[in-house]
Amino acid sequence: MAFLDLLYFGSLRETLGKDGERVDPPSHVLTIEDLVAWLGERDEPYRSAFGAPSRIGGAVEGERVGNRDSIFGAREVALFPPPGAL
Amino acid sequence: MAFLDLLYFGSLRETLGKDGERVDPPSHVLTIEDLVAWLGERDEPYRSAFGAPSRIGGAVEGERVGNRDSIFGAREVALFPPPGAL
Amino acid sequence: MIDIRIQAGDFDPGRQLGRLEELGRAAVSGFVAMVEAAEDVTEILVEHHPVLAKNALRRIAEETERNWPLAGIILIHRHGRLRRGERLAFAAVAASDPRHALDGCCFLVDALRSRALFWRKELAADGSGRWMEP
Amino acid sequence: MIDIRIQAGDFDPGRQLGRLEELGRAAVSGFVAMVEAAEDVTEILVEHHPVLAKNALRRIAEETERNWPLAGIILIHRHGRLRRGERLAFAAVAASDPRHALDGCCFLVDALRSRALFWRKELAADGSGRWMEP
Repeated sequence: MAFLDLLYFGSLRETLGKDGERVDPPSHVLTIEDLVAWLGERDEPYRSAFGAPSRIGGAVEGERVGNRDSIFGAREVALFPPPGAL
Repeated sequence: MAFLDLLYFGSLRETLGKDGERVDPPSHVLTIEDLVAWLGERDEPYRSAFGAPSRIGGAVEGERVGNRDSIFGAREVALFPPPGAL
Repeated sequence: MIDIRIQAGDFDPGRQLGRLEELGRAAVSGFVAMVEAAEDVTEILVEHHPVLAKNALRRIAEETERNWPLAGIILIHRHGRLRRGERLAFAAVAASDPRHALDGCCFLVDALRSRALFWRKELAADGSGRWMEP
Repeated sequence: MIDIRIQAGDFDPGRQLGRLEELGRAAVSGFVAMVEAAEDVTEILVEHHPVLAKNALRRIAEETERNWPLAGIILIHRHGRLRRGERLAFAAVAASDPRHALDGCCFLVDALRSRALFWRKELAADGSGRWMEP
């Protein structure tokens, strides 16, 4: 499978200490939900950052998607906490 | 009973051909509703102007009131069609 | 802060919003009513009585203030002859909660439409006129 | 007409309302979000990604346009460091029906609050910061 570029925002970016990274997820990672679960299996700070999967949203190639939407074939996925600056 | 000054607005003013008048209503005229009914008993153009009593609103001494509210002791009553310029 | 104005002349929506922005709250919600009318209408006549109109607007603003925690309310209504495309009225509020600002502003506009004591006649080029009554 | 802007700099609400007034519709409804925060907060940081943010605002505007007959929609969102009392965002619409303008504007603001892809961190004088997440 091709490499996947991840982007992190807000408190997620801060907890992880980076604004993104390139990963190579295993073949069973098919959705945003799968991706978040997979990342949450890593050691700290990932375990904490992804400890509440339902609070993590995602976007694929710049477009917001639902957490059960596919990331198959994606080159870039953004992950973030609940948005809104107002 | 004291004289009562009436003010007319909008299409009511235009139908009546005047912006107000002084009247001396009989003693059974106690509410806006009574006043409208009494005026509607007159000849044209009053009959037409007050032909749909539920569409006539009123204000006593400058304050909007309901059609069953008292006009007892009032010096000035305004009568008008449904308002709103927007 | 409640500010109510009834005037023949125009107003500046940006300046009015600015007065509410200065209150330092998170939300300022505003509404500008413009004169829109059918093609043949050249202008409208907005009829009013100063005391009746002022009292009606004051009641509307006071009721709005009771219903929502607002830091400021501005209501402006013009009267007299107005051409198509001119400003007709303005309603705006400031609040810490955007929901309160939006709801308060909606309430003001609904009340302006149904309870503000102004009557509108649309005047056509041929001299004819028509009272617009809900 | 849909106009979406994401910018670090300030904007002029009066001028933006003016652009909608010129469409000649009866109603222009607008909302200004300001930076309001607790006493110890000196400024906020609004984080975004240009493409993500633009796409999110575009979707919000398009959905609003589908739901109500609007003549114009303007959405502005600032990013970067903003002090208390500064403007943060703007939403406004023009419509022939005041109800459509009010409802469309409310929808825009609700969507800005919950779906616009911006993240807000409040920064205190002592250097500490706190992400504000619903």
